[in-house]
Amino acid sequence: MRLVADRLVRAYGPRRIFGPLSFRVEPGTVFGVSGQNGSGKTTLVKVLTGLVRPSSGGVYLEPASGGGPRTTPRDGTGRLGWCAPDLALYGELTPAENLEFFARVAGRPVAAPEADRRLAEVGLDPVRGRTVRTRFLSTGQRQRVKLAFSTLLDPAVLFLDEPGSNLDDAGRAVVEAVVARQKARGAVVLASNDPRELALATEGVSL
Amino acid sequence: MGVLSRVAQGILALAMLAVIWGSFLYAKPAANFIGESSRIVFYHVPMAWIASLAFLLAAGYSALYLKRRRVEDDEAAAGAARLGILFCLLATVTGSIFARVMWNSYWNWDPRETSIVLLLLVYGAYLGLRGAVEDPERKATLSAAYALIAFVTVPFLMFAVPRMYASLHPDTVINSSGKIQMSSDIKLVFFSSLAVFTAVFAWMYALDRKVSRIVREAALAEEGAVAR
Amino acid sequence: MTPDAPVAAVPSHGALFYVAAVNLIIWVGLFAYLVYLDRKVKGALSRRTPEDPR
Amino acid sequence: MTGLSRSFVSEEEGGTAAPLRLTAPPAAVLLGKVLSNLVLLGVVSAFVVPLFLALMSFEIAGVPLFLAVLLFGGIGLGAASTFVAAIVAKTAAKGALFAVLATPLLLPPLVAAVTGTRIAATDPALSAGADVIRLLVAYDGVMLTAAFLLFDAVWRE
Repeated sequence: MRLVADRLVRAYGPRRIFGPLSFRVEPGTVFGVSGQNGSGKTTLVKVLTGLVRPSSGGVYLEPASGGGPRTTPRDGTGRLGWCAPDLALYGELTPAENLEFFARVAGRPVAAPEADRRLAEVGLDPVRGRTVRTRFLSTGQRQRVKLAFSTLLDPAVLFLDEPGSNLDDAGRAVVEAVVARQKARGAVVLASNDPRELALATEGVSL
Repeated sequence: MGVLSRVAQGILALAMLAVIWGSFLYAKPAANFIGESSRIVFYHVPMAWIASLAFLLAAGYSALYLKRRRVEDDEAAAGAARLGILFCLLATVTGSIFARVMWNSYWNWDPRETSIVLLLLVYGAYLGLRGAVEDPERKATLSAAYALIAFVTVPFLMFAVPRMYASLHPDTVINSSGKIQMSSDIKLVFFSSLAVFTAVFAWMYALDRKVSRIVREAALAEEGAVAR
Repeated sequence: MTPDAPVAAVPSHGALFYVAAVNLIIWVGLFAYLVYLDRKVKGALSRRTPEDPR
Repeated sequence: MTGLSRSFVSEEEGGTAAPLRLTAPPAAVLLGKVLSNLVLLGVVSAFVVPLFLALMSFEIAGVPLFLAVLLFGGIGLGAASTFVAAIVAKTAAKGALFAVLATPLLLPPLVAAVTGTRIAATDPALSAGADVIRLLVAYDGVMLTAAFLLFDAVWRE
């Protein structure tokens, strides 16, 4: 799936946060979003995921081969992955229970071994993932659970907003591995201020 | 302002004077009502009718906003709700005066009175919700959703609750047999009054929407000045 | 409706007082709304005037 | 009632509303919240109603009618409060606003339920309260339909 932003604007009353922006993100590429704090990176990513409505313009998903219907992120659920600082999972559930819950509400349940494999992929101990509640994990470990959540449903487009926050060097390697796996499956949009992370991007915008 | 609307305003003013004259002196008091109290019909009923019309407009523009997401529709819905509250209040107060004359008490929680208070509460809550949300787009969306959910409960307020208890309120204008029971002189003044007050409402509503537009454009210009 | 209710509340010239009171209330209400609109538009415009003259 | 007003607040404040928006269909979220609130209402009623009847030594002649009033009244109350809770969770002043917004919507079923209970206290026949039940069922239907139609606009505002 190709992600298309068409003259996208988000305003807060009379004040414009960003835009108008137009770009395309092809499958197999990483699109970087950079900019100072407060420049609207997080808002842009939320608009692209459909979590926030654009004030004008539109976001579309279309088959990369051309032809086929154009849809918007709001036309369905479970096709987009998102990992951001203001994403939170249920603290009273374990990481594995979180993954199993969200897969089930999306109508694509995962079996226990699959959830464990997803946790291992982001460098979390699957046994701990079944025994320790998410709120008792360190912030770095929680960030890894969020990464596992964001790729859980094999999304067509993966949105990573400051994916390396709270992560050590091993964690950053996990982010790179997540991005590499996603490139084989679809597109990545990566918002960050970290030059090492932005180096993963092949094109992008600066706000 | 065009010549045409000047002429229309002049005609409206003359018609209004005619209705007031008619309500005092031309129409004869109806039977079954104490003294002159039947003259309320020329004022109270148009107020209630306009309030219903305004709330209908508020619901319609709310639905349009959710469909088209245009600021103008949100402003139109809010303005209609404000005017609806105004006319609803006027209907309440004029009704209360009538109640004093007919039943010797300004207020006695008659089912009609109770349900009109609830109606005022609904749209007061709507305006309260608008005041509590800062982001204009979120305000518009949430208040449109509330206006619509409130609108579907209004029939229960207006018809179901009064029906469950006996009311002293006279039959609504079109009574259960579907006939309008009025003498011809009352009918003439009544329908003129309905038309004239509806025209006044339309004028006020148009003014309200113009003012909303000016306020919005002023805010935009101010924001532009700050950005420079 | 209730023929033996107190008629004393309505004097013979009741029509004048009664309809006049109802009228007065309605016109006060409509006028108040016009005042509200006037203040709203004046408030918005006065915030705009101290705009940078450059 | 205060418990119901919190239905969506924990999701919005805790940040778990966003992953739900991305994965779950909106109708499923509303259905889940309405059902869990109804269970909550049911559990509370199961304790409070017998206690109340015992303490006030209040006799119910028409038990079927009384239960029907409780059931259909509860569905209406639950659906309307859940929807208002979804709106309120998006605003800054949550608790106070909930009461202001919910009260006028909840009064029609409350008034009907009070009427129904009064009838049930003296009349053992279920048919004596047919009007009340009809009103409550109509309210439930209208409220649930409107809530499901409008929920997406509020939830993914």
